[in-house]
Amino acid sequence: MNSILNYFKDIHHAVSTLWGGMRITGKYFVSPGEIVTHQYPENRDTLRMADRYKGEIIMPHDADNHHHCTGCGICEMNCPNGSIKVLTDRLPNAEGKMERVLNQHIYHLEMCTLCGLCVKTCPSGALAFGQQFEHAVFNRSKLTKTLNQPGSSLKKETKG
Amino acid sequence: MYDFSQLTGAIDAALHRSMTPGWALFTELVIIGLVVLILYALVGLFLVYLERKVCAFMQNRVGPNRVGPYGIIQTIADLIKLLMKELIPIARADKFLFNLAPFVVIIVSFMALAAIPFALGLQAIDLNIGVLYVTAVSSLGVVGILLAGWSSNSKYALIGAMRSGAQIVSYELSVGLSLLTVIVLAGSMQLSEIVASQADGWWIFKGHIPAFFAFIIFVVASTAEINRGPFDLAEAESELTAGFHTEYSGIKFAFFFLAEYMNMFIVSALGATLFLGGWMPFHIGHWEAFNHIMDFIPPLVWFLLKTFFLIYVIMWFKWTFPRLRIDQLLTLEWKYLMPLSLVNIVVVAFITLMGWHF
Amino acid sequence: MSEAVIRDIIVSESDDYIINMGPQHPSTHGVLRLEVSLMGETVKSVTPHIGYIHRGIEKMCESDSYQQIIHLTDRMDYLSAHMNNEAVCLCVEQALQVEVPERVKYIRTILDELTRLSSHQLWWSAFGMDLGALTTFFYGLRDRELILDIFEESFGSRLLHSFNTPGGLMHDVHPNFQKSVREYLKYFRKKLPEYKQLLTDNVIFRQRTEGVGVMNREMAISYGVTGPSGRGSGYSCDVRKIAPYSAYPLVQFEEKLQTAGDSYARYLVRMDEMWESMHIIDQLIDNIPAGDFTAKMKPVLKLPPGEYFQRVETARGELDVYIVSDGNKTPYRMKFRSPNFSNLFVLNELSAGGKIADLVAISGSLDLVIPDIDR
Amino acid sequence: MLREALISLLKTLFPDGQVREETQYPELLVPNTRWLEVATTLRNHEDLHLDFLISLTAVDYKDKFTLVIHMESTSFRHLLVVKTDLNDHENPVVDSLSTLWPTAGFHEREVYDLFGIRFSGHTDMRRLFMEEGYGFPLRKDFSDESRVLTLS
Repeated sequence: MNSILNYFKDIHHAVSTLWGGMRITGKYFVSPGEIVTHQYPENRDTLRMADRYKGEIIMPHDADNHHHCTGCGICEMNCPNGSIKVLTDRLPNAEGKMERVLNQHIYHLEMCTLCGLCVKTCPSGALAFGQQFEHAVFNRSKLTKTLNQPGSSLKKETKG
Repeated sequence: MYDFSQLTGAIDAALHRSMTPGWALFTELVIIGLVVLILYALVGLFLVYLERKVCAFMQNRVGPNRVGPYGIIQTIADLIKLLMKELIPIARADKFLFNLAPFVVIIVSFMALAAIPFALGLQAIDLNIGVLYVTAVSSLGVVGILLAGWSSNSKYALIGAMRSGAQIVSYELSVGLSLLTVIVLAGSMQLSEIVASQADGWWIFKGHIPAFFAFIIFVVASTAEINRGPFDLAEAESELTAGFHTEYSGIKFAFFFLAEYMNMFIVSALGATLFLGGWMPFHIGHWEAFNHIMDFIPPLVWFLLKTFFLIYVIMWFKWTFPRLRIDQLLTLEWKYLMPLSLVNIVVVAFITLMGWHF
Repeated sequence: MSEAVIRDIIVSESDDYIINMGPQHPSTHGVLRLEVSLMGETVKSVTPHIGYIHRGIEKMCESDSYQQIIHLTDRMDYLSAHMNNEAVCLCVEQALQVEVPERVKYIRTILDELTRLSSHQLWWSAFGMDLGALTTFFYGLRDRELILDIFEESFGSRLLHSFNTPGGLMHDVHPNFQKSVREYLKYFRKKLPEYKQLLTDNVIFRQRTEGVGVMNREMAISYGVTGPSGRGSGYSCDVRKIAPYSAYPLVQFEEKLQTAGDSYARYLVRMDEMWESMHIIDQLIDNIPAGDFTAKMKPVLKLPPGEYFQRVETARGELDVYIVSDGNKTPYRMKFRSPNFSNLFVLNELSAGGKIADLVAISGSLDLVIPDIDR
Repeated sequence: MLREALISLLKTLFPDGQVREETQYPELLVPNTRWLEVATTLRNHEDLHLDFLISLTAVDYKDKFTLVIHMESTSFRHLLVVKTDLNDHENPVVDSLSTLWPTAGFHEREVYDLFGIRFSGHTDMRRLFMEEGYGFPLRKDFSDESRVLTLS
């Protein structure tokens, strides 16, 4: 007799657990407040990424087109993927002494894994993380960027 | 209550006046064919859209909302996409059977749609063996699936087809037996007769306990028969990528896709007609005022309300439960649903004999 | 390559009914090819073919400095990226006898547990989806998304944040890190019981997983199956208990064990571990000591010649880092004992004789991450 | 089992092996001819009971290979490192431990694939990642044609 009893008992148990699961999906069906979808292309102007977001490496320039990169190449040595190439040339500075000046700071975004070693090890803090994340391009050459803007120069530290 | 047979009678009389009886019959058949075709496309596309919206709301998503207002035209866009897709010929596949399979599946669900009573007199064909006709036709669907599985020369498809063959054949029993309960109660297999007999109350209430059990068994077994919900083993994407319609592309895949949704509509329409009183409004005993208000809602709307409620329940199953394994699925049928429906038949026969139903 | 070689790779010489699950397959969570030989529905044998995502991490480590290796170990088991990095950092710090500030230990342990929580959430959603409950995927990832927002707020990237560096952390956590973690714990404590109601108690799910892929304790030990998969068969292998590191000695938590050894037991271990992780974070989040976030380290690290070994508990088992150093700035040989490598090869033993659906349930319950297997 | 007791037991059991204590975990260096025999006693000895093979790997010291095993006992919780030197650098062969630990079989297949060390008595001595005929990548003298990686 008890085999028939627990035959119906496990039917009852089965139906109650199934109903428990259906209650959850039913609850979410009637609660649109829980919808988490972001309408991405439409909310583009209101979308603000976290301020520490690592989108790409940039070289911040101040108002009068100065940057902090002295062309030392420490970032190039520290980069595990070889995605930074610093081109420098020797030019006489104000006092006539030959000095190393940054020509081009080439950054290959397609090889960079955003590990952050270049930003951390740069002695003069010239590199920073940009928040731009839309990097899709149609040919790869566009991914090779020159970080220092044309006509920019090293920001002279005013001594004393 | 508007009787559609006046409208159909008027059309019939007009046709007979204007042309010879042979031609009149021919044009009538063409009209009915067109109407059912349009109904087929409309309901199919709407169901696909409804499923994606219901599933999205259950998963905290919004669902299609880009193509047209609230994404209504999304399914039409999908259909056009599928139409434009290239039909990839499968190497060493049995060409004739491979192309025949989708048509078998579509035609079967088309034929079953003809016998459903949408409203008083609005029925393509009112056979006096209506229920037998529908179950017989819908069991042909498994032939199309087996054909598709075998002829696409892919291991996944074959396994998927074998699974769904075993599944549909074994669940025919419980569906048939649960429909039998209402036939015993109503005394006739003619669908319009069954709906007429529910004028004073739906069978699920009048038949009290056995009808309620039969209704539950019917819903579970018919979900299994249309390969949906926790029983979608035929196209279990996590095991067999896409089961029997893996190799199909373009419009042939669209046929399978649409046929699955139409089967869902037919099964819930059948359930609504037999258990929930088809297009009969919801009356409670002698509350004249309440019943009078209920009559304001036209019978066609009543029918669609009940059918879409059942469709919602079937979708609710699919998006909540994990999938059953093939042997558990068959044990559920042979060890649980079959005995219950047999006992149910005996109980309902006894009750109708003694006249204890309302 | 000669015809025979190709033949040997693709189909071994047997007339069984062989289907290939993978390398591109919804339920293998990555590029793993399972060559399944079937007899009707039942599985006769499963031969995993790996190597599709072999990047040669151990070879690359031999030409990278110790700070540069961190961005490689991130990409091994990407779901427990933080624990992989921590293993390398602890090994280097132990070799240089560097004492890491208390604040770093606390933050590292909190991040360990947050990563374990997010990894278990993704496992739960993918496991539900494999068995057919597609809605679990969205619930699991909805809650996991909030953890990734916490990571993004503090470290800038969601999953592979290379935040650890030998000697401490790359930079300090965001000021409202503690506040967002507390809020998240309050939110997720309400959602976890729903997971239980939706899947754990579900009778179809229990039928699909109970008694499927039974692994007893001896088989777990001899196959080296560690982590929640091993603990499902009663083998207590939690490195946080055996060899505690970072702030684990200061925390009270139990090691969740089950004895049945089937897929359902492995499932229950991971569900309990989610509660344990939240319990651990509770004990740590309120009293993170102040202090700087890294010890004083020279820019170029040269490990004294010798061999160093560090054991860490990732979300999937025991990850060990074995460094052989000959004194210059790159390691001479670096070996990672990855948990998934041993967990994978027990698959054949467990799924022989079962159905195809069981194979999917078992590989889901073993929670395999394929880049960790190939390295 | 305490470290000193373990070390003294090892010395008594394996007189011809050298035991080093100054390292992080006790190390045992055994001649490669008695490799399988030593491993069997380590696994089945009731005081040692080293039944959990953590990892089996090899290190290429340019003139010789060293096979390194880390083993732990699940009952006594002590960890032991066992090493052996294979002086034949061209095609080194050593006994396989897959009969003692099934997991050793797969570690050995990986070591064979990356180092070229063959294991006699192994049931399925096939490479794990690459096909036959490809070089052995983790050897120090391995040079890949595509020159992606130049060893410093």
